[in-house]
Amino acid sequence: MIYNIPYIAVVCLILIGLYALVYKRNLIKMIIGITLIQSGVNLFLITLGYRKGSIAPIYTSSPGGIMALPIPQALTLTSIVIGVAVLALMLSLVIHIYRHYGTLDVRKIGRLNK
Amino acid sequence: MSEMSKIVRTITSIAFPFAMIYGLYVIAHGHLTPGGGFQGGAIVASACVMILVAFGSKWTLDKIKEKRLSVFESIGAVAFIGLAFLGLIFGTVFFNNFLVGNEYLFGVIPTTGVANINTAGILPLMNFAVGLKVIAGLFAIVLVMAYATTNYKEGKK
Amino acid sequence: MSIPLPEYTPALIIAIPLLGAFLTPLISRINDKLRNIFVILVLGLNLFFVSILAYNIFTKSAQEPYIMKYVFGGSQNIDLTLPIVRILFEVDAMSIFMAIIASTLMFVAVIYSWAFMKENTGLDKYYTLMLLLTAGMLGMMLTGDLFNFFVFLEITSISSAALVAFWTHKGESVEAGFKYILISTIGALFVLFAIAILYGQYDALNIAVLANAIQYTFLDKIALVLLIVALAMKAGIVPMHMWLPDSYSRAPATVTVALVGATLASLYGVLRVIFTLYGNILLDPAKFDIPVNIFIGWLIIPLAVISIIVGVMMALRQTDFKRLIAFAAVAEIGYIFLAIGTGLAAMGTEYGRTALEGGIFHIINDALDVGLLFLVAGAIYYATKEWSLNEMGGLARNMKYTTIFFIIGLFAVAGMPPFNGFASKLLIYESTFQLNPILAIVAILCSILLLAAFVKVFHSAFMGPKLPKFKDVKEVPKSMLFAMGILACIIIFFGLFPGLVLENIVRPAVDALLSNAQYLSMVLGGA
Amino acid sequence: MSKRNLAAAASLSIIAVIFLFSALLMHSFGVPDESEMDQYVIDNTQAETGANNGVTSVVFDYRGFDTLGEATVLFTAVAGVIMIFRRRKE
Repeated sequence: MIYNIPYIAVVCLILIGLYALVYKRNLIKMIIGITLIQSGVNLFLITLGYRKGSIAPIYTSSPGGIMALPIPQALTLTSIVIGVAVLALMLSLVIHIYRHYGTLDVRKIGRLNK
Repeated sequence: MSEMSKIVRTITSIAFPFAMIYGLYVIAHGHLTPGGGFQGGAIVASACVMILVAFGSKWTLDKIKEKRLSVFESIGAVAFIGLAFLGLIFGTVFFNNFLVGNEYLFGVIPTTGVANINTAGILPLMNFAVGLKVIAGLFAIVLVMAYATTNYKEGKK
Repeated sequence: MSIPLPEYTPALIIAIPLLGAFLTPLISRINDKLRNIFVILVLGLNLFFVSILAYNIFTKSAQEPYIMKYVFGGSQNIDLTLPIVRILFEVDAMSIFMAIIASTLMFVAVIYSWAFMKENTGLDKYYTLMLLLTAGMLGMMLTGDLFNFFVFLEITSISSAALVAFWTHKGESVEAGFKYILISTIGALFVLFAIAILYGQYDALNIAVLANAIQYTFLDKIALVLLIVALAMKAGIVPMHMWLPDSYSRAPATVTVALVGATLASLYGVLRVIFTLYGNILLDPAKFDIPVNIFIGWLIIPLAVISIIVGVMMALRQTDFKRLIAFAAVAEIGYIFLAIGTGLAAMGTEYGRTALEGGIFHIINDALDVGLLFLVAGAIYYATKEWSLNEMGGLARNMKYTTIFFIIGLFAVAGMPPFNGFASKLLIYESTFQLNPILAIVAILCSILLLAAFVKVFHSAFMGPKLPKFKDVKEVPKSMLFAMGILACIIIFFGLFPGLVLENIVRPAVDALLSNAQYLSMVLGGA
Repeated sequence: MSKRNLAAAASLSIIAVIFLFSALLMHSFGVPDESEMDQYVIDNTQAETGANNGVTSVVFDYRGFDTLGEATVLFTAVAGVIMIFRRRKE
């Protein structure tokens, strides 16, 4: 059970992100929440690929021995790039929202809309 | 973003080539060492962003327009998908690594422990295509966002 | 009887719009008109390939379920002694059924864009994003790899969020775009989390391999719930529907039509997860002590009924034309989910199958009807620059064709007899009545109320005296009429020959969903 | 605390309990239950793709189509951001 601490860290990251999404009213803070969930999931993927005492799956000047699983690392790479793309689009939308409404508070934006 | 002080600008000009070379190294050796097109592209793009931060968005936008970056990105993407199509033409399957096995161009089968750059088939080429794409793409995003926020602060709206 | 096609056609279906999207920024530097022609050509070519592939697959799967496989980068003959590392495309009747819907909608939307979007700036990026959205949706539908599904899901959501915010000078559009990307990102992250859980247990990403290996442990249940919740959220089911009316009504009409396709792609994800990924458990209730299928079916049914009721009730109250249609779309999604839930709860019986047939048939009808109505709303906006129903009136005199198209869409979406909506809704009523009569009664009542909502629109926008400020309103350009005409023709065809469609297109799709054992053996059984 | 906040807190805590419970059920850290697919990649990366770097061989060869999708995501984001910040003719 002690070996499951990395997974618990993953769950904590995801929960903090969800907390920020549910309770925070500032758009930037909500985006930070999403980034936290993203990091949690990425950490989870990387964690899945670790084998005890393993080295990176690279043969160039490798000392030999068992290697970590390469596929989770590749998946994490993909998901990080996707995260960057989503983050860029969300931040640019927030810039525009701020231009239109002059605020980042969700409640005020909703009220102005009506 | 406006221009920063002269000290920052000078240091940036000195550091820029090193960051650039490091990024290109990571791209070129993607099939041998940790790294690859995405990682190296991100390093080069951050070097470019460093220039943007030091010299201001207006100066940078005078040097390079986001439209041109967008074209570069398209070229990188077309090169990438073109390599995939070449796999279809030469190797009968989409995304086939058709260069593995020939002795001249990136086709050598590597041995453990030795770093031979002439290996891995189309992987190095794909690394370069993706690298170009990532450099242009990330820099374009930051450039456009920086320019947009600058204009707003000056009250133009 | 099938038309000979190269074996790499599934890859080509994704590669054509992608290559088109990468080339569009280069071509639009030459000429705007050339770019429009190029984009229409690309999507037309894509539709052509999809149709021929669909024809092949439907003819082959008329006798028995048939799956077309394509392995990326390796040998096409899968060696079963080795694990499947490479990405596979697994195209069966269900996926190609959805692909037809998506590519038809996008083709129509792009033709319509020619005149509709003419006066906007930033059109090269607009067309690029439309092509990317096509590629994303088709990728979601054709892929046989879970992580690949996630990647295409993200392409779809990013491009549609950017397109929703296309009119950046309107605060509401930007806000709707932000809402959309927030919801889709959360959904996509949950999907990724579920994929990671499955990967961690079985060390596989291929849907067929996973479906074969799944043991239905506690972690599998968590993954199932995460996948269904995330994808249903993206499909716009109540209580996670609030993003849908906003983004549907604030986006340009062409984008809304594309969004209908994107929503249905998420719905396809739900179907795939339930019937293929977890098909071993859900399709074969005898295998396990607990009847899981009934549990999940009855979990979906109340949500579906609430979606129908909320959608119809909100539609009755709207004064904004596009928002009204958007709530009607929520109700339509509710009908589809009602059919799926009924099919699950009554798995194995005759009417359970009928329910699924109705649901699958309703997917294509929903896409056509709602798409046509959004295009009509866009045409009215193009002519009058007005969204509000209170400001409109007497448009029937000046816009004859648009009025005819609106009447077709109205009757189709409300499920009136000579049109396609009737055929599928009848199947849904029939089967839900056998499960529980109250459900069927609620569904029929809501359908009538939906008709009332649209008749109200018809009355206030098209009938009545000619308003002085709309004196100079002209009929919309021919390309827009042509685009609406395509959808209207398909609707009338489907309405006149529902049996033909049901027999040749819907039945193979339902067979493909239900024949899980064949799916696994055809993917994993080599050759 | 309003009703809405309470409901949110309740659902969050339910999610927390379920997730933590499933974290305990995962295989022990560093000892994957199954690793057949990854072991295949590790064993065959040099012969099949000619790359010394296992991760790169997965990214560009075995799962190259994913990478195409990933590059497309980035392309989409760039197109979207440039479109959002386009200069309008007023």
